[in-house]
Amino acid sequence: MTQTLLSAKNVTRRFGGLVAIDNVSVDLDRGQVHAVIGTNGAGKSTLINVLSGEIPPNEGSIIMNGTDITRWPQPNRARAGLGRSYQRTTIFPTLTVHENCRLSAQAKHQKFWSWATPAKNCRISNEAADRALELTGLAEYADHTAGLLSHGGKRQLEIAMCLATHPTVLLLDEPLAGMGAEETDRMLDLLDSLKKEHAILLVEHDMDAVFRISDLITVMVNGTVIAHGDPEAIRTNHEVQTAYLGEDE
Amino acid sequence: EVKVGFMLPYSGTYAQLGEAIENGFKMYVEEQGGKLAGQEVTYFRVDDESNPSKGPDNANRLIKRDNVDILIGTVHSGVAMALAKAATESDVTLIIPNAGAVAITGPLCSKNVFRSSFSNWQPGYAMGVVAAEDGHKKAVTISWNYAAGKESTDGFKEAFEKGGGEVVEHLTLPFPQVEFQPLLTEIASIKPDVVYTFFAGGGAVKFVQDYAAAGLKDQIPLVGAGFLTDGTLKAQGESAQGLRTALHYADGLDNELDKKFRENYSEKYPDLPPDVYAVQGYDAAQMLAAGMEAVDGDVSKKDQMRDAIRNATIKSPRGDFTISKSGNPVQDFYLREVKGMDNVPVKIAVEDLADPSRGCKLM
Amino acid sequence: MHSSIRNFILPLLLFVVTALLPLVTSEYYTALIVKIMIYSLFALSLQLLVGCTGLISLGHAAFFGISAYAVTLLSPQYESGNLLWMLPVSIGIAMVYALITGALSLRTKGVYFIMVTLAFAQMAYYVFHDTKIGGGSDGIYLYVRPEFRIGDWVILNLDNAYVFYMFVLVCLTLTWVFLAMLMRSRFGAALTGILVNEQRMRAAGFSTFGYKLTAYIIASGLGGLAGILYAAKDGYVNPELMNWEQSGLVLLMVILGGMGRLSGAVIGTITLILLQEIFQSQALFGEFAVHWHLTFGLAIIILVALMPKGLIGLPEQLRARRRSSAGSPAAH
Amino acid sequence: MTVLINAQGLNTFYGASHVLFNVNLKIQAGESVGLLGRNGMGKTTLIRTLMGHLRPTSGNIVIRDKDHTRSAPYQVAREGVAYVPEGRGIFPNLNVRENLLVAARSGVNGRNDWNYDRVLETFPRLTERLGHGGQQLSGGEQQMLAIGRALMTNPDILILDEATEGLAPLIVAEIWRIIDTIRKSGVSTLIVDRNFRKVLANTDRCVVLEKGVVVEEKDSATLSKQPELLTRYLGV
Amino acid sequence: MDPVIFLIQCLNAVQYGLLLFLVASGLTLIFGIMGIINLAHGSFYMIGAYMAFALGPLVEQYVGGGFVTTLLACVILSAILGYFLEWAFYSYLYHRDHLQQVLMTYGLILVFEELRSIIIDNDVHGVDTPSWLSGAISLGDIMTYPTYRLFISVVCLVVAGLLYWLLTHTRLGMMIRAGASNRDMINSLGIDINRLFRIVFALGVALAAFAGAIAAPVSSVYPGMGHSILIICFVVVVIGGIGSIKGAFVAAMLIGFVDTFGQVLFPQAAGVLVYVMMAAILLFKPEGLFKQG
Ligand SMILES: Nc1ncnc2c1ncn2[C@@H]1O[C@H](COP(=O)(O)OP(=O)(O)OP(=O)(O)O)[C@@H](O)[C@H]1O
Ligand SMILES: Nc1ncnc2c1ncn2[C@@H]1O[C@H](COP(=O)(O)OP(=O)(O)OP(=O)(O)O)[C@@H](O)[C@H]1O
Ligand SMILES: [Mg+2]
Ligand SMILES: [Mg+2]
Repeated sequence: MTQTLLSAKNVTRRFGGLVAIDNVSVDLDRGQVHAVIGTNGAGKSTLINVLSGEIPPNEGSIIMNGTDITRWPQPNRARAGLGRSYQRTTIFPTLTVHENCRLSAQAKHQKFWSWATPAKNCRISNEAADRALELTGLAEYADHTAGLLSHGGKRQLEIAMCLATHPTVLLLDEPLAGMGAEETDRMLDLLDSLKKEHAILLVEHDMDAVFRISDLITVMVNGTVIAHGDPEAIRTNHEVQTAYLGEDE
Repeated sequence: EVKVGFMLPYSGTYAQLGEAIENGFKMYVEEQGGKLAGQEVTYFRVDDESNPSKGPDNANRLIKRDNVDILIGTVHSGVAMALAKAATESDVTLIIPNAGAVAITGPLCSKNVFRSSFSNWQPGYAMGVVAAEDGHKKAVTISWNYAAGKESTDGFKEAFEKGGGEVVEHLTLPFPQVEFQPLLTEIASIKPDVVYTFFAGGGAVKFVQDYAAAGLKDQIPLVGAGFLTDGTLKAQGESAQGLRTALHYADGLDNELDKKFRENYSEKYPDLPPDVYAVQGYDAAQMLAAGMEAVDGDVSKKDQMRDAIRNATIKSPRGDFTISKSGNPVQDFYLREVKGMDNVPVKIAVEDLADPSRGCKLM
Repeated sequence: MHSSIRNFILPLLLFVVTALLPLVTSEYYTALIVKIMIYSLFALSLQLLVGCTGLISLGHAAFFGISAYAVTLLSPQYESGNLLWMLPVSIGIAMVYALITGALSLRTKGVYFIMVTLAFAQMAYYVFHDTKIGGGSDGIYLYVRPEFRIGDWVILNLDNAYVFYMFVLVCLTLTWVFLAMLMRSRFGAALTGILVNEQRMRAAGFSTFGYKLTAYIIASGLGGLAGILYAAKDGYVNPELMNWEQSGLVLLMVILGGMGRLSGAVIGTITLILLQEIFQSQALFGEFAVHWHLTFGLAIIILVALMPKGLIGLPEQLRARRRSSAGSPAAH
Repeated sequence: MTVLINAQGLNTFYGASHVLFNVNLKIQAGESVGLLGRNGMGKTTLIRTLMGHLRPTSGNIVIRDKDHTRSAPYQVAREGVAYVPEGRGIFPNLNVRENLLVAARSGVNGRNDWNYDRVLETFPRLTERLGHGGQQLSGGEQQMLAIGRALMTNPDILILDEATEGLAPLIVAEIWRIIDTIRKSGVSTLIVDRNFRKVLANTDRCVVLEKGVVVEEKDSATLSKQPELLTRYLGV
Repeated sequence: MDPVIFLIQCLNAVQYGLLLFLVASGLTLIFGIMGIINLAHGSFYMIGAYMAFALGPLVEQYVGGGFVTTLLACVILSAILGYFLEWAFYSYLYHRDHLQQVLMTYGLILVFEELRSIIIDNDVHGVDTPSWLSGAISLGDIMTYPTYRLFISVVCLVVAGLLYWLLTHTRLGMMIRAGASNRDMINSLGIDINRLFRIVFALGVALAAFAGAIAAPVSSVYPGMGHSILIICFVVVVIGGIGSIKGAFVAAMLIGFVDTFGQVLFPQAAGVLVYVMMAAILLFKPEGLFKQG
């Protein structure tokens, strides 16, 4: 009884003459980690951008919980439960780590007419922020200025901010990049625990991690899907090996 | 002791004019031995930057901070508006040594405000009379799209059409743009008998040069309010030769007072020409003197002093003039022609020309 | 205890002292303080855009001027207009202009935004400069200061200098309090987020356009309020009030004071106006006062050179210098 | 063997926070050194200090017998030190071709092993994108470009800070192969990478940083046989 | 409009556009490419014009050269001035907020204007057209067109071409653009960015001054002349798309046409037309016509 939370149907996106994603369809189900892997420039980030509403697709449609959201602007999709992280760290560098998360969490409770109450007293947002920091292991850095974190720290914060909005669908663009071995482990455990309640799209180049955690894998090359299946099928797929994985070491 | 406050442009486009006005004023006072009606004169000065939005504050520097008795200012019409308002509110006597905004001695006139110069309407009207007399029938006027330009060309139009001509087109360009070429082309396509223009300073220099360079000068006579060729001849060079303009002053008037004035001024300020601005400053001092004489130097008798100024006849280098009820000079306007570095008088265009001061309740 | 002094007692004291100042200073300095307060209000409104939301506008004077003109044109010629309705209407006109131009200009970013706001302000400028609506380039008078009244009952007569002074002071204080609360609220937090990283805000679920437009309209309304006060102060309005140089001036005040903090706008305003005042003073500089642009310009250059974070950053800067004498990132 | 870089007793601060504590680092010509440590331990800080982007409060940096403690980055770079920064530092407003050409320079003793064509041969993917702006590249493409650009300066030592981040496995393998070739051609390398196994396999020697202190400095081969140390310092 | 007049107006438009481009080209370099918001650009234009006015007689007297020598002297002196200013003032601002530059350059405007008033004076001055260029070509039946204006146009085209080539086809151009987007990185590649920027800045100042000097015979020199040109230059750069020489060129031409025909066809709205056009363009192309990269 899987429940499809988000699906892309025959999505195409072009940049000028370049077809960044070509007729791609994916389904994200609750309880699954769906990994999208593929060569550099294959269009994985573009896919996430299209799903999250950052850029519109040229063709195809995007359905969330049965609603066609193709024309929705990004903020509306986010409020409907679509959370994303960026491949290139996108945080609020001048705010503290905690504020970064609180601000993200606040998106669900904007109430911008309530000008009398200070934002920092918003209990729900604070709790969401605390929890996100706890989960990503940043709790001890809560009061640090985000821009002064090390690269790895910023990458963790990137995920924490995504979690703070309580999304139901997570679109993670290379969440493990820049993280050390220990943090990687923690993150994988976290994804594992999140997947019961969420649908997760994972774009990642760390193959150990991908094979360890994902339930389904889609492989893209030059904008098109060349393979789709469970990890074992992908691992042994010859085409994938020559195009992406390289011969087993 | 009487405190005189100069609110004049000491920086920016009009700085030169501000300096000339102050020099003229001070020269008259010094000729009287540094005193007017027996009172020692002390000066305060504020740079108005020709910026109307700072006008009220600058005016208040003199009125409220320095507590001056008399205000002298200024060149820019918008700033003069602000100054007139502030002066009226505090009931300080103001003598405007240049700005020609018609409204100040028109609908906004006030018993404490005088002008030692002209209203924008006046030179335009005078020139219009001459242009019609010369038999021109079809005229084009051109100026910046601002109040002063409009007022001047309106004056021209009034007289010119009264004399049987017609102003077929009023061309404008946005202030302070100086790209005249398109409008010159437009003039060439209309082919009027005469072109009347109101420009001053840098704009005047460039317009006259461009007009000549476009080859129009020999085809269509260019006339204007006197500022077109006042203080700008050196920069305009050859291109201004022979231009005819109307103003209440000219170089080399047949008048003893003027000769003496020019001699003294050139001696005192060898770098600066004895121009109309210096005369206006000089006469502002004369107007003040006339008022103060009447009250024996007691400037607190404001009403008496002002009445005296209104009734005075000023013996000016430009020729004698009186002052209208609205506070504007009633004076002769000369037709001048540029010869060398001088605006030589040709004839009197209109004698004792008074601004109609429409809308002024004092009239 | 300590923070309550800082947050409550100190401002109150400041308010009281300022309120009492006209009793001891001369008429001129009272007028100067009024001018500073009006410009502070104006700068505060711009700070909301520039320092708090990251929207650098070079057309803010448009709203200042539009409201100033509105209140002047709405006033009957020879009697006192009633601010009770003129104030909201004049501010409203500026806000409507802000709604239209803001909705359009917010499509652009960065320098392009700067220039589009400039363009819209220049449009307003030329409308008043080149047409007869408001007396053209010469401007028009507001003959009688407006007042607040209900029926025949005059609540506040701004013609009284002290009443006017207090009215300006109260407007400034309320604006400050309003903006301070605004910036602490969720709305303000969202603006800060937009300032720092708009992309992320959208990804989190904030419709940033609406926020920016709201901020733009609020700022314009407050700028308009400053314009109304200005018109009431001098009784004279001129198109130059909405020229880009006026917009630039208030922007300079914000930058000089320091961006992002409300106090920055006020400190910047005070400094800039006082510097002008000092360098123009014949009493201090004698004949050289004529060349005050030179000294004023040099003073600005020196201030910028010495204070990377604006005037409000100064205490912090000094503390930092004392703490670590060396070991900062190499300045290349 | 000559010493290429010799840093002694480096202490570096960010404002008031002390990040590097008496760090010593010596790199010989042709030697390959790995820099290991968890997130936030100061690896990048050390590299930026060496490059001259940060100025140490004490200690000194000698490159090729010349003191470069107070040098600007371009002076360090001219000693044949090439740098691929964390986050890549692509010029967004230049296209791929320009990004490469702007860096082109011959090495310290006139070496010219790397040129435009060879870089493109190494990263064929870039060939397809020559006219595109740096901003429009995918993450991995940017990474290739950053490495290619560093090579265009014909360096004697290549500093790679997380150079394989965001690259597809095939490319990563390729990059390690290139690093290996570069290394074999006598160019020194200083490598920071999250894949410590690869670092250990591709370097002669490793330095482990913890909280800004050098806690271990060993032959890579030796270190890889001591999993307890790796667990302690890297948490694996 | 009759066709001859129409053609003459087109010529006017092109010529005005070219002159605008020349003045704006230095700004494109400093603002568009180096990313410095330099309000003092108008002052450099003014300085160039006044140099042409003040140096002309001196050059004639001591060096014996004519107009071209004067131009050369202006360019060299202003480049030195630019180099010095960058070192003394601007180099501190790169790692600061962009808006601080605005403040500093505003201070510089005031200083330059006042120095101009102290050193020269506040008068309006004309600068003579060199005799070998003082002829005119006749247009239509009563108009003529000064040769000197054509000369300016040719010079503008040459400068436009050179600048385009310099920025897009030379390594120096790449370095400048790269340095503007990431100073640290270009530094890490072994390029002395400080000196490079100093040179570029000097070049930008020299361009502005050159524009002022070459335009002086047609525009005359007067206080505040730099002021009025500044905003329109920013408009040119922004409409064209920041950092694009081609864009600046097209934008200058557009403004030339809009302004010329605006004055003739819609005189009442002439003042706002340029701004209306800018707003319209930016609303449809929020990054200008030819945004770089
Ligand atoms: N804004 C853009 N304009 C033009 N081309 C773009 C743009 N964004 C991406 N591209 C191109 O589209 C293709 C797909 O890019 P995308 O970022 O989706 O790749 P990716 O699969 O995420 O790669 P990587 O694993 O390297 O991050 C790339 O060739 C890229 O250069
Ligand atoms: N600009 C800065 N200002 C203040 N502190 C900083 C700054 N940059 C980094 N830090 C701090 O310095 C420490 C070392 O950071 P550094 O970037 O050198 O770590 P790293 O070892 O490279 O980590 P990573 O593997 O995550 O890249 C961290 O605690 C970080 O928070
Ligand atoms: Mg990607
Ligand atoms: Mg690092």
